[in-house]
Amino acid sequence: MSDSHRITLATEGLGIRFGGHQAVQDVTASFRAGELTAIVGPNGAGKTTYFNLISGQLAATSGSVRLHGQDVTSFSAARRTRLGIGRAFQLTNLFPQLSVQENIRLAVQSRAGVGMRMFSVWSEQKAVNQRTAQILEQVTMGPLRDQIAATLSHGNQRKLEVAMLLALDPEIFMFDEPTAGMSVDEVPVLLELIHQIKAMRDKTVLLVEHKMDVIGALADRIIVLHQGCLMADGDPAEVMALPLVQQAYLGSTGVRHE
Amino acid sequence: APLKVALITSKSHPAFEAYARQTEAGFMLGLEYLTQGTMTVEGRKIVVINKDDQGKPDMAKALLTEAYVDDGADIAVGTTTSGAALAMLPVAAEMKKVLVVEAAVASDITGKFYNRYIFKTSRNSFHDACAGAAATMAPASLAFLAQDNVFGKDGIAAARDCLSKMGSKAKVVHEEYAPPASTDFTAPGQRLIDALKKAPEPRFLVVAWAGSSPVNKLANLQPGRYNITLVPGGNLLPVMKGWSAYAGSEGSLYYYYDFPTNAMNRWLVAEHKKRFAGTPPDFFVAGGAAAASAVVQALRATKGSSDTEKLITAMEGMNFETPKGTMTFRKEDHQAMQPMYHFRIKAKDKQKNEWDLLELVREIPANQLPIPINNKP
Amino acid sequence: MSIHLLSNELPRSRRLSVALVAIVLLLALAPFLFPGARAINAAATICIFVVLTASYDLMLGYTGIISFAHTMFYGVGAYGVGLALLHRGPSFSSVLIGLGAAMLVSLALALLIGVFSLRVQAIFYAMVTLAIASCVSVMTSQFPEWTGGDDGLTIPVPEFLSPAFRLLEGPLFDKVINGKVITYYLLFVVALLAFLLMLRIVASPFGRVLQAIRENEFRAEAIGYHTAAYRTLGSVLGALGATLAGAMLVLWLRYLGPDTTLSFAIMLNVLLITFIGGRGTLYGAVLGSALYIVAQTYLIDLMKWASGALVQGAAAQAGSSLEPVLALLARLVHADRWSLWMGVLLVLSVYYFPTGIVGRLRARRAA
Amino acid sequence: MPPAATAAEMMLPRKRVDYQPWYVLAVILALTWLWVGDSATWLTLTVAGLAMGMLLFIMASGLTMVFGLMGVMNFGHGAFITVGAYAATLVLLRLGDWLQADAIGLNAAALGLALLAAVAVTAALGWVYERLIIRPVYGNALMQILITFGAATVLQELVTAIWGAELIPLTRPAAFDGAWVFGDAVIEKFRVLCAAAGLLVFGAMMLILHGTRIGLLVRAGVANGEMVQALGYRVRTLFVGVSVAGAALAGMGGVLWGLYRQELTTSIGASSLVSILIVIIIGGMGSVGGCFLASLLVALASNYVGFLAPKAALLSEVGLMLVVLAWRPRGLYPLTH
Amino acid sequence: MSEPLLKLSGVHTHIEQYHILHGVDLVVPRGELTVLLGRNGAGKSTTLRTIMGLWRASAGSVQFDGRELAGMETPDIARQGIAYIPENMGIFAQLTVQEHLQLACRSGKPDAARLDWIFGIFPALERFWHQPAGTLSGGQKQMVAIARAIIEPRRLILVDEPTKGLAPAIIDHLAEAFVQLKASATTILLVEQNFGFVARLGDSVAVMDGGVIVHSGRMADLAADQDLQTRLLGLSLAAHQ
Ligand SMILES: Nc1ncnc2c1ncn2[C@@H]1O[C@H](COP(=O)(O)OP(=O)(O)OP(=O)(O)O)[C@@H](O)[C@H]1O
Ligand SMILES: Nc1ncnc2c1ncn2[C@@H]1O[C@H](COP(=O)(O)OP(=O)(O)OP(=O)(O)O)[C@@H](O)[C@H]1O
Ligand SMILES: [Mg+2]
Ligand SMILES: [Mg+2]
Repeated sequence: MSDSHRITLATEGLGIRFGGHQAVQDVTASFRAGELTAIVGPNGAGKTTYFNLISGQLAATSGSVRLHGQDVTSFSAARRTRLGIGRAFQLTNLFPQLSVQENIRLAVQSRAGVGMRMFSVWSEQKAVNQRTAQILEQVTMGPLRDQIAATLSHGNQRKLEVAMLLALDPEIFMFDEPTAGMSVDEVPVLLELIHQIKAMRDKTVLLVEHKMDVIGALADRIIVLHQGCLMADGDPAEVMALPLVQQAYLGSTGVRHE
Repeated sequence: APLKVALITSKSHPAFEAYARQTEAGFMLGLEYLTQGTMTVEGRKIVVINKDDQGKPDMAKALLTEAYVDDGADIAVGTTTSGAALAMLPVAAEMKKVLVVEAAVASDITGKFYNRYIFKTSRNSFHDACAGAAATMAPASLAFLAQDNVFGKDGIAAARDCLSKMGSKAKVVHEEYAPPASTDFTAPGQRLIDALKKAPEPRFLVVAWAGSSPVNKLANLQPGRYNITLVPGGNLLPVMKGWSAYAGSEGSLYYYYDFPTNAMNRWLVAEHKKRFAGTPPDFFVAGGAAAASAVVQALRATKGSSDTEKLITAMEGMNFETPKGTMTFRKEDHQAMQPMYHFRIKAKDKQKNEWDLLELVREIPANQLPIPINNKP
Repeated sequence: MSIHLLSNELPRSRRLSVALVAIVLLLALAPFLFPGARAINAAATICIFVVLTASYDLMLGYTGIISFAHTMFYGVGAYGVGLALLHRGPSFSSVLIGLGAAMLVSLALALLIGVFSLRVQAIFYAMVTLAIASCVSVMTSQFPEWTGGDDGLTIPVPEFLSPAFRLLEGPLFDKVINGKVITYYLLFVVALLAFLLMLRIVASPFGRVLQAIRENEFRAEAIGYHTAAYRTLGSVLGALGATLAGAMLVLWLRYLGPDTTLSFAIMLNVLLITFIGGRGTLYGAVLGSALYIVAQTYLIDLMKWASGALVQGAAAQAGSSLEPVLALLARLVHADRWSLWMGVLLVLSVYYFPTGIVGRLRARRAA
Repeated sequence: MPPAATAAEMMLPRKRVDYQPWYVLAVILALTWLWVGDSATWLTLTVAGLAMGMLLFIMASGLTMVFGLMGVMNFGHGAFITVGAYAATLVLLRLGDWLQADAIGLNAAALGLALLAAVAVTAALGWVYERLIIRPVYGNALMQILITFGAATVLQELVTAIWGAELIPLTRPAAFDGAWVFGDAVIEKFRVLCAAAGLLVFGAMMLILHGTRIGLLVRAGVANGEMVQALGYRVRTLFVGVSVAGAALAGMGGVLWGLYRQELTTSIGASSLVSILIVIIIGGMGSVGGCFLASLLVALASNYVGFLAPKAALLSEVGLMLVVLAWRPRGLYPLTH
Repeated sequence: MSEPLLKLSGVHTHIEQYHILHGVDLVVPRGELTVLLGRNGAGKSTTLRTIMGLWRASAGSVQFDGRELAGMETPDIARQGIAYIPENMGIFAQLTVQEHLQLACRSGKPDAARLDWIFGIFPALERFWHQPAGTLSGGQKQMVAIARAIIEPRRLILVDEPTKGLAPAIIDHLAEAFVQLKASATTILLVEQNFGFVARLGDSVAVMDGGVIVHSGRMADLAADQDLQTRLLGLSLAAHQ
């Protein structure tokens, strides 16, 4: 399908500098619909920062971000989200005193573009409520619906984080270590969700992960970041076999954690 | 039936609590003296209803309404702050009841916002201004320091007015206005000194400041090195206590317990000392007593009737006895005409006790003070 | 219930509903139930404060904006309507024109502060608003020709609303229906409508976004809400509410001055009421205002009585060791010390009503 | 290509100290000197302003420290100032003879005792205050505003109930009253005393906050109190200590402020609160160094503006604040990142 | 076998009105690495927090080397020689890496040799020595949290999911570090989701579910028993993917 090979998102020479530290440097890469790209690299390589630059939480000091060819580098985070760049955060970042359901509904409502409605009543937004219920079902959080987000266990907070990304129904999905802290029995649920997203074929997925098994199960392509620079980009098996990757990232002993 | 008098003061206003207490004490003492302790006039018992407006105009207005309507007060007296007093004026007119304004100074009360139900025992800003002028008739260079607000500006305008009306030979060389909340007077002081030191002698720096006095702050700038004399306005006793360093400076003021020699004042001073740990009565105690006297005298004149029209008729032009001597409600604007005092600060070694602070230069009689009538449009 | 048609933000507690209905009924019948100037004045003040504090709650409770400039907008409303009445003459068209102009000024000011607030954050914002508000209040006293300065101005109102006006020849249920009563009902209806409108707003999707911003502004931005716009809009709504309250005040008080509108003490009261009532609930504004104003109006009587009793007690105990204790107590509960007890009340309410009265009532239900 | 591995191992440099705001102060001094024209006048204004700044600093330092270390905005700070000043009257009104004696030793002793009394009373108050007022509201800005306003009211009212509402005149120690005259310039003795005290307080605070672990610990405690406890430190005790120190500084400021004003009213603290708030905002809330510089700037600005353009003096503080915030939106030396 | 270093018996914990732990019995043998496993929400973190005194046990006892910890204040518990790495890392955002370690050293300055050892495990810490920890990457923050616990010798370390967010190479270093710590007579109680990581490392193991311990035994036994793993942890899917 031609549609599934269309370039949706691209970064050109993207970089950011914090004082004396170049956290991301000159990263040029493009991402296609229907493709899942895993981004790997040692801690502090700049993966999360790269995400922040794409989704607009940080302003680039060089280079540009393009969405469907349109330069969005100067757009606010909110505007980029509305254009279809959605992300989940590495460190959990929720509305702590609102319930699980409210957290999700806020995302759904944003997607539906009804946020500025002042004189209608939220509970009468049928479509929003239905979609919220659907998401709760998808991430198997139905029973936790009314729990206050701050009192969820760590793993469940991670799940809620992902649920909010799903609720945004973006065109570009960016996951930042979604499985960190998730128990082994929960991981398959998440993998299944990501598979479903891929199966839609018109979504572009970016995934930061350190777990090789997760990457192995999902990635169509791997990008390696190292000290802010793009070090390798290509087929998973080939990239993981590169000696530099082996040494700098996986450790001298190679793949250890199946 | 008893005669109900509502006494409204700003007792829980953070800055005016002390003033308000003085008014209340003076009012009660005044009644006591005038009724020989019976609290009865022309057979009518006087009941005082105290109210605290916190210095807030809306409260003052509500309390006055409440006093007339709910409490059935026949006459009301008050209040401490000018803003609150001004807000009360229309209520008296609406309710057709007499309001004796005491403590508030604003001249607009008997001026722009006058109505026929208002009588004012407290001085207005022209009293201060004209008394000041009366104390400086000789050729001199004057510079004023006042607060940068309506009160300050009106005060200085009034002072200029009085100086020219009374034919003083003194010349105003500078007016300085500083923020009302100022605590550091280096900058305005320096400007005043710069302006005065070039002017012909004698040179006077007149402080027309309400509330906490900047006199000490100005003195620290040593105006004496340019032969500049500080002219402090009158102030509360505790404040003037700190002024012994400027012995010999002269100024004018509204009331000082040791100046008037009438019987009522003698009684007031003695009684106040007895009841308040040896302290003599201050400014607003005298004011409170004067207001009490206005009420009692009016009632005597109407033979105990509290009918508003009768009261007004009786009070217009009425003379009444106060700690400052006899005051008269001027017919035209109901302002109480009263004397003021020209004083000199006593040297420390001449003071007989801790409250012996001033000596009298002269009493300025009411008829020498050309207080303008401003209530005609 | 008809309230459901207006809003979905229901009281969600039986006790709360009962309290609300009671307050509304009492307010609706106040002129007939409670004779006397003090009671009707308290009732009118409650109506005004409901609008003032509910609009503040929109900002503080829902959006999480701590502002000290709310009374500035209150002042704008009061001065707008007051000056229009004074200069154009006491007619209803003056009221409307004044209110309209005041709304525009408030809008501009709120937008200006909003733009500035993009650069400063949270507690800084609070401090900046504090400074700006104190600036405005200083400026008011600097231009007495226009504003009446510190002493303020007495404002004429349309004849229909003035105390001398009589609607009916005779009294109705023992009550003379004069302009004062008419004004009261005008305030009551305006307060009711404004409150229902605000309920509607907080229950809308927009209201939910405000809550999200309060919880986590960063995340709200990340899920696609342009938070600066929402915050600004939230504070504009709050400002307009305060402006309306200011207009109501002037009609009731017929007096205009910085002390009654711009003073920091009023700002503190607003903060206090919002908090005591229960922030982020809107209903808290009603409960808080009613309770606070009634307390403020009658606390002093209570204290007068208590201190009188203590003074007598002390006299009775003269000579005993109890006397100085009673005397000190009498001094502490003396009516002049009423703000001491307001302060104590404030501290205690933080302890025992951290979620406000509404929070308390609702929690009872949950437990 | 990845950079060489050795580069990765290189330690990133420490952040450099930022002197810009101090340069601004220098520029202001130079410009006003030119503008005022007369050197003696300029000197009078400048010395008075600097000294007033130090006094302001003593009053504000406790507040900014408590905010910086504990994240608590204490609107009761003004009441501490009042309490300190009134506590000092216990000594000052009794030792009138010592104050007026022509012996600097006695003068200083009376002043020292007054300061001691004030510091003792306010420190004790700070201790109680932390337990009763601040402890329930750590980390909750809104509750802090409310409860500390409530506490401030209560304290001020209690002072009124105990000492009465009447103004109390204060006499300065004879040796520190009056002024020195140098040519046409006047330098008030009491201000020099305040300046010395201010410098001393500033030095001591910097030493303790930057030379010991205390500052670090308390800041860590605000960020995550549980974690600091899990490291084995008693966060509560630390916070109590900071609160006590903050209150004691206010008490000391209160005594000096009262003596500067030469009179006391119960609103003496509350009425200086807005200036204090402005100072700590300009300084960057929580920064002691910033507070010091801001105090100097505010006091100098008030003097210069009052002299050069008195009409604008009303707004000099707020104006300065807005200008600084336009330049640095979080104050001169923002604490957080 | 010698007396265990840490022994929980019948520990119940309530958080506000919620009953979270329903009688936890857990034994942590001296000098060993004990692994605590369980699904999300099982109560693992709550158990660690209860030991640290960050939640109060409403019933039961926590014996540390013969001393009762339940009821003690957190700082006193820490002073027994217990270090804690919370699952949210507990970073002080404004403090630099150096300041974090300085604070963690209750005895004063960090020991140079020990510091070198830590830099060996987490090289990034040296590079970002003067950087405020709030600006570090997720994995780097985790490193700071771990370093803070091991900067001084302790008797017991409570670790909540340390590998979360760490790159594979660093996890290797960390495993090595745990081995070395054990060798220096440090006892470790480790909560983990990464079964691959702990399978090799753990000596004994306990599994939690619904606020109680549902299994305890030797790690080697569990690692060898696929069925048991599936039953207790639902591991099968992940393991065979
Ligand atoms: N605001 C900031 N100021 C200074 N340095 C920063 C800032 N944000 C990130 N950095 C630095 O940029 C580098 C990259 O951080 P980033 O969070 O992108 O790493 P990462 O690849 O996501 O690592 P991890 O796998 O540990 O999450 C880190 O060294 C970090 O210290
Ligand atoms: N503050 C709280 N208030 C109410 N319930 C809480 C609170 N903290 C945790 N819980 C509940 O306690 C239970 C146990 O939580 P805990 O964090 O101990 O789980 P966990 O085993 O560590 O899970 P994870 O692997 O996800 O970290 C969860 O159901 C959680 O929702
Ligand atoms: Mg990351
Ligand atoms: Mg956990």
